Amino acid sequence: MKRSSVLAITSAVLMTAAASSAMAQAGQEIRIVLPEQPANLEPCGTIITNVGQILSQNVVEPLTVIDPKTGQPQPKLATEWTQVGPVTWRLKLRDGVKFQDGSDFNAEAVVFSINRMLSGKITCSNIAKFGDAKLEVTAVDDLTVEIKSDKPQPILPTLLSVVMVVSPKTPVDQAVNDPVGTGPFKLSTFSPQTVVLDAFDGYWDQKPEFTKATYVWRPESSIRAAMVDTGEADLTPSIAIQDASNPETDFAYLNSETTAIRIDTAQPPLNDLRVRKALNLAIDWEGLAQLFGDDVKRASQMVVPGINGHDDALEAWPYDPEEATKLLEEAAADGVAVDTEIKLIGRNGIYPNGAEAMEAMMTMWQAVGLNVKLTMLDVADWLRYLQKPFPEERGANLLQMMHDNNKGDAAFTIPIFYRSSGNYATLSDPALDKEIDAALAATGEDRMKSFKALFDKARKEVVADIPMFHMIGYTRVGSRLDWKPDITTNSEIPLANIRLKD
Amino acid sequence: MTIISPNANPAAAPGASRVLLGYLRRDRLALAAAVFLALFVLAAILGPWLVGDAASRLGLRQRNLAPFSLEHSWIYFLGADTLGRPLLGRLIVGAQSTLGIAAAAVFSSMLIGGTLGLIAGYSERWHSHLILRLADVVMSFPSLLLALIVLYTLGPSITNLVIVLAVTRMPIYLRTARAEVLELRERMFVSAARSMGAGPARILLRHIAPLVLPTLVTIAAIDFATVILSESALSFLGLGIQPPEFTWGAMVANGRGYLSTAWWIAFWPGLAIMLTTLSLNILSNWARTVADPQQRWRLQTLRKAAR
Amino acid sequence: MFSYIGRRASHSILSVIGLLTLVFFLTRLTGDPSALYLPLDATAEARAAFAKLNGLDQPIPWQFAEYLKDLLHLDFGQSLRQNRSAMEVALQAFPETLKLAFVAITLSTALAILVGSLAAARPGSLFDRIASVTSLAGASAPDFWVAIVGILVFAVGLELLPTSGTGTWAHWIMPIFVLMLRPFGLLVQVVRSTMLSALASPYIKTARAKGLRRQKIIFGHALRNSLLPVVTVAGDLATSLVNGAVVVESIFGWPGIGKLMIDSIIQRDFAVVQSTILVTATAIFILNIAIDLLYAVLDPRIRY
Amino acid sequence: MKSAHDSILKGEGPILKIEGLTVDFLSNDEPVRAVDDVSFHVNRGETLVILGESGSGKSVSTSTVMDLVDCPPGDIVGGSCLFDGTELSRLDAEGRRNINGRRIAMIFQDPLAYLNPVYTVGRQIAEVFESHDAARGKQARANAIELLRRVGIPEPESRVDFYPHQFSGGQRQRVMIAMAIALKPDILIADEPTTALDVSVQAQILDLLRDLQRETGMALVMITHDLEVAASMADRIIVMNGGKVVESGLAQEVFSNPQHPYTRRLIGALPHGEAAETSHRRSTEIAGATLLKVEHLTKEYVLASGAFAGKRTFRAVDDVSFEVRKGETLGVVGESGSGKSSIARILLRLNDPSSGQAIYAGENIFEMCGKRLVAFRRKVQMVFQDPYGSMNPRMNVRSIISEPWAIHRDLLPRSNWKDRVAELLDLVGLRPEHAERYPHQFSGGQRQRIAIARALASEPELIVCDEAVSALDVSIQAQVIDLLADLRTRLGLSYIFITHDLPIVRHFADRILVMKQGKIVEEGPTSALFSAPQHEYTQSLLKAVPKPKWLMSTEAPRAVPGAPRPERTRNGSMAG
Repeated sequence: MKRSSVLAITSAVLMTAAASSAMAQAGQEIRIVLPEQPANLEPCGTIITNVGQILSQNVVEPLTVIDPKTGQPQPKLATEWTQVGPVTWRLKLRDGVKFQDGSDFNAEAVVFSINRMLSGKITCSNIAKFGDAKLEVTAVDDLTVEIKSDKPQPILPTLLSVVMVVSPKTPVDQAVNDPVGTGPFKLSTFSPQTVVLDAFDGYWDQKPEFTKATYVWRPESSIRAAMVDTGEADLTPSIAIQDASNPETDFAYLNSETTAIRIDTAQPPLNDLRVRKALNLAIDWEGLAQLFGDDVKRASQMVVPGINGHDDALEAWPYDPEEATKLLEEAAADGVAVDTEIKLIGRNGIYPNGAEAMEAMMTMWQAVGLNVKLTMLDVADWLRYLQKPFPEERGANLLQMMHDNNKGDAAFTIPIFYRSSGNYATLSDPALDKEIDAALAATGEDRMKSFKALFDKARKEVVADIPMFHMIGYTRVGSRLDWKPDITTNSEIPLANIRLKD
Repeated sequence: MTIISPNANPAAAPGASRVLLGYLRRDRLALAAAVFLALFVLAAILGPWLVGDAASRLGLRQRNLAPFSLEHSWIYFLGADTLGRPLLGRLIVGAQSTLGIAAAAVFSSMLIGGTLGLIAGYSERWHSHLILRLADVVMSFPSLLLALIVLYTLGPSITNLVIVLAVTRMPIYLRTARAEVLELRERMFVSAARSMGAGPARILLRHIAPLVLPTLVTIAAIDFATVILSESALSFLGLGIQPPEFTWGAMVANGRGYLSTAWWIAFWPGLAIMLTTLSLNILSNWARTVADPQQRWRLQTLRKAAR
Repeated sequence: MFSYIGRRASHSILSVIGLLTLVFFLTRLTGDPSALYLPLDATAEARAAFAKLNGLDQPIPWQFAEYLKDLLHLDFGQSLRQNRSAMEVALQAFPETLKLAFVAITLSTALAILVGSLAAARPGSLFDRIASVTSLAGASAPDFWVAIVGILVFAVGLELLPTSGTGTWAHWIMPIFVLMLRPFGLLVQVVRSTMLSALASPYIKTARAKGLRRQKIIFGHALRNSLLPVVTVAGDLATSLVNGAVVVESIFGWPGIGKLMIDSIIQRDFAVVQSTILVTATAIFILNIAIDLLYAVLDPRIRY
Repeated sequence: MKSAHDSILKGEGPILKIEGLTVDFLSNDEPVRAVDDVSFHVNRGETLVILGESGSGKSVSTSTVMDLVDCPPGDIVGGSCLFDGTELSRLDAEGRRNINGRRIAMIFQDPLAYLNPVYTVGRQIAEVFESHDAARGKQARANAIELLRRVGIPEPESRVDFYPHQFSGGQRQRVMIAMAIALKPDILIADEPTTALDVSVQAQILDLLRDLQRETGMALVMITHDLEVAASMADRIIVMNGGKVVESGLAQEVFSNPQHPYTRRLIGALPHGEAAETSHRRSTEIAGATLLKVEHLTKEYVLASGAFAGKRTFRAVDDVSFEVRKGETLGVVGESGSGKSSIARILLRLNDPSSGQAIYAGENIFEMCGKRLVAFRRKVQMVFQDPYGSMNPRMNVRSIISEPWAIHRDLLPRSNWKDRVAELLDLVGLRPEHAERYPHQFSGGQRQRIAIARALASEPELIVCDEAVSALDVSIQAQVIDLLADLRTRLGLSYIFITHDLPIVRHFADRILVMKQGKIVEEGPTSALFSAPQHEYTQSLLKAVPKPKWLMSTEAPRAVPGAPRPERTRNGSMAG
């Protein structure tokens, strides 16, 4: 115990020394300030924002990357892919790639990486994207891999964007904090203050302009913004809207997140369609949008534009308090207990101004005569309401939620929310289930049309939720950098894409 | 050096409150503090009646309205918050929950801690050791963890927040009360009562507790300030009071993100907290002077004899 | 004296064991960590696997027995979040907090003694009033508010100091300042009032009758006797700082144990919560014993 | 004595001359006049005693001389203090400093409080040299050791590094004296220097002061309330009452022929010596039935037990046996630490004995519990030394007196309480309207009356008085003792009267036990014990009572300076 504390002190001293010497050679160094400390640097957790923003495409690289504009997978470590059977995909791998520890990148390494994710011996967040799929990976030759699954995986190349390839020397049964990948940077230090990445000389692609990247973290948005202002940092991926005050440095980007309120359709009076409609109509959407900035998009469905299945033509609910009152009166006349207390369950820190939005919405619903009471919960507490099995005796409730579908396909949205088996679904409609199953099995144009029809139905006939906005993120980028955020910024900040202004 | 001539009849005490008022007038700072506190307490009592529901009325189109403009009604004089609600109104309504929570927390921790301290100080049996160990445990138990546990298991509510704050402050009263009892129980009048046959309950309640109380009340005054501050720190960490309930501390915590763009949102509640705690501290200083026979003259008129 | 330390230490060990037990069971009431460690769309099997992997599928008393067994081997468990030994995580963060707390308490005590005794030397003077009110005002503001305003003014506005972080001496100024506010304010009051009563005590009359110089009376005799209550209060304040200056650490990005604790609590990283509490509680108990021993140094009448 | 007369004869002016000194203490109310137009003077080498009871202004007037009165709240209304030709009130701070400690020194009543607890005595003595630039460092320390030797501290080389609490009460006063005489001042002001001390220690300190005065030729201003001390020290005396000087003159004249009624009352209150034998305060008849029988009472305290210290025990009460008969006053006499108060506390079951038994009404007190103990406590009451301390300051007189009835519910129905309180107040010489007031509003004597009323409330058979009058002024002592004697006669009470004060016990007790170090060394009827003390210790106690100065021959054998009789030393571990 004693020795490790000595070690800790020594390392802390060394760290400070490192930090101050780093200050001296700015120019080739980029400093990024994140909102949160990455808890660990396990490559299998890159879908966690603060891990992905450091590791993804910098230290470790995936097999494919998603084009932020089209949502389509693009080559990275896999150069091409073909579906060779109903449940089999074959990948060609990039040649001449080396890991930072000197090992060769080859089919074996890919097999190793995927098996490591699947092993269950480490906590792997990324694998969750595959759902309950069973995969079998085999090396065909040195640069070819075949992936077999138990059922058809039409969007496997998209999914491969979360498969981070790690050196075969990585422990199989232990999550790591010293990842070794093929990216342009290798991990130098990881301390409670900073993560430092150094350029990897043996990188296969074009070398980035920076030789060193330092990541620090501050929870307060205003301080992150200030740090970029004062030149202590070059970039911060996310600041609050009120801090995005300088058009020169602050950029907005649609961040693939859609905010909504889920209506518990199983609980009276929310099982009445008129009440659910009234809930949607009672909100002053334009006023509420003030909280999230001018650039937010009013949402009519749970996926952002550009996702396969998004219906551009679908109109969002308008603000019509008279209509809402009328609907409620009708319902009341039919004996619906519209004055039942409805719990509005919010989550602390779910998104910027989330609590304010809940307060505002509560007030608006109260204004049309609904008895809504807000409760703000801690994440773990809130999760009990989000996921099945829901708590007994939960009563009529509305749940604040945020959905992030950055996988390009509505299949990652519709079944969870609207199929009776869906993890978040409060609905139980066998007819709707059938429609959903049909849509999921479809491909191409058919698939898109079916998804659109489903979103249409969800918005107009089912009304199981109150879609709010497609959210906007704000980044502050130091004036010496030439870089713009995009829809992937929430999950990765590839340093290779950042250029210095001259 | 008080002079009581042996045969003089004891003087009748003049009205105690009048004397205190006189002492207060002599210390202008304490007087100002008392006036401030009285105002805040008044606001807490009359607030809801005065402001009505204006404090929660949305004004999404006048978000972050700047202060000192008279275009809107008086209630917007100090500006509006992130949802366009009038800050002045919210300050007034927030006074009730802020002061109420602090008062309830301080009172219950004083009651519980004081009682346990009395027992731990008077008895030397196993339970007094248990109480002391308990105090140790509570003292080193992180208040944040307690807050989270209570928040999770009992749900967010004002009562539960009061529980958290009361439990964390309790050891101070316990230790003080115990220390006082250890001293008081050796005093002659306790021996006298025991020799007359008084039981432990009577001695504790009738003889010791009334003498411990003033010390505890003095601590409570300072602690009141501490509790308001810890409550706001809990809000800062997201473990404090949850919307739609609010206190000054929560207002500061919510407005902190706007300090560079709309300073007034966090400034006014911060100022209210500061004035309250400052006033309490000044008043408790004053009370200490009043209670100390060696210092009390500083607050007296010191009328000189005619020469 | 050794028997006193021994007795105190055994009490402390009892308290630490009680504390750990309490923490163990109470934290388990705050929900299932798997909900936080796996993505929202993770499958039920994945959750079960996670629970099994981390031993969370066992009944809680069983988990506690396991924990105690491991404790005997000085194994404090593995951090769920950080892929490391929980005790290593706690011990890495603790010195950072200790540094801050030490500097803040030492500085504020020293300053408070100076300001407080000068104020007590001339009670009611202008200096006394200004010193009392400003020190109290500093102690009366919410610390996070002062911290953020400080950053906006000194780092962003005047560009005199870095906003946050660690490294150069300049990085210390604001965190220390914010941390000092409350201890300083309270200690000035304590010093002032104990000095006032010390100055009214009989031995000061003796010193005056001996014809000592005024400075000698104030700083030599009165102050020396006022130190005991000051040490008591300073010790209490140090205790609260050792427990983590959460707000300051979190705003200034200081990787201390307070921030670690709140993060671990919110993330339900139970092993780390237990280890940080073990570390801070031990430190607090050691601190308390040290303060008791300091009493004996300061006051020859106290012997254990 | 000779030198005093010499200086007067030589016609030198007085070294200190106080003229028309008037001091007020200010508060919210009318200013309280502590010293009212006081004039006196002190000649070189003489001893002036200022005699007065508490509140007479005797200390304030000398504190004013030393500039120790804080203004405010003090207010020097007028008067002059002329020291060796210098008007003290006109001096600046540095000028004052040059006089305090160097030319006028002062010692106080309670040396434990007046010595700084956190510094060694050596340091505190050396400080005097250093702050007056008389010596520093090693030299100052050597001087301190020399002074300690002079005032009779054994082993001064090692004890110079002791802290005040490690000395006994008498030694602490010696240390104070050492500090005061360090720079050979012209005047030493001694403010009640022996009041808290045992009578034998008091004699030693007084001897030391006299010796030092002879050696250095300094003037001594001694403030006391104790007539015997005053008589044994004074060349001249002034008597103060209510802030005024009521009488002054040569000591012998004032004592033998007091002019002012106050002085007369003071001197006549409790006559000393043989006159006490004719006191009407002893009981006239003793019924003879044994009320309480104490057998082999022993109380041990464990002093230290640690890993290294081993167990050491201290016997506070050592195999004590005695009995108290109905209607009798049993005096228990002893110096501090003799175990007399321990006996009181044990008999009242406030502490438990180590062994022995006490039979009260056929039952062993120490085996009583529950109801029986409560019943016993009703029958035996205690009156404490400090009446103020023995009453809850938050309770008014009525609740204080009626507390026994609140405890023993069957004693008196609540409806009768008010009347009974009035009766009891009347019985002890207070007025019924006093019932609504609080203890702090009464004088010391009045408080002791309240305490007695409270003791009477439960209709006891035996009252244990633990130094019940020791803290009171002499005139009040007489009143309280008269009251106790009267009550005994009227109510048939018995008393155990514990005191260190021989003259008082001689007035009041029928039988006396003399205690020393926990043991009874002598026991007998009062007259016999005083006229023919058997035990050596009793004899020394009686001898230690100060004799008037004018009755002492200057050639009388004295203790050799520097080698006083050894005192009991309270070592640190015991005190702490």
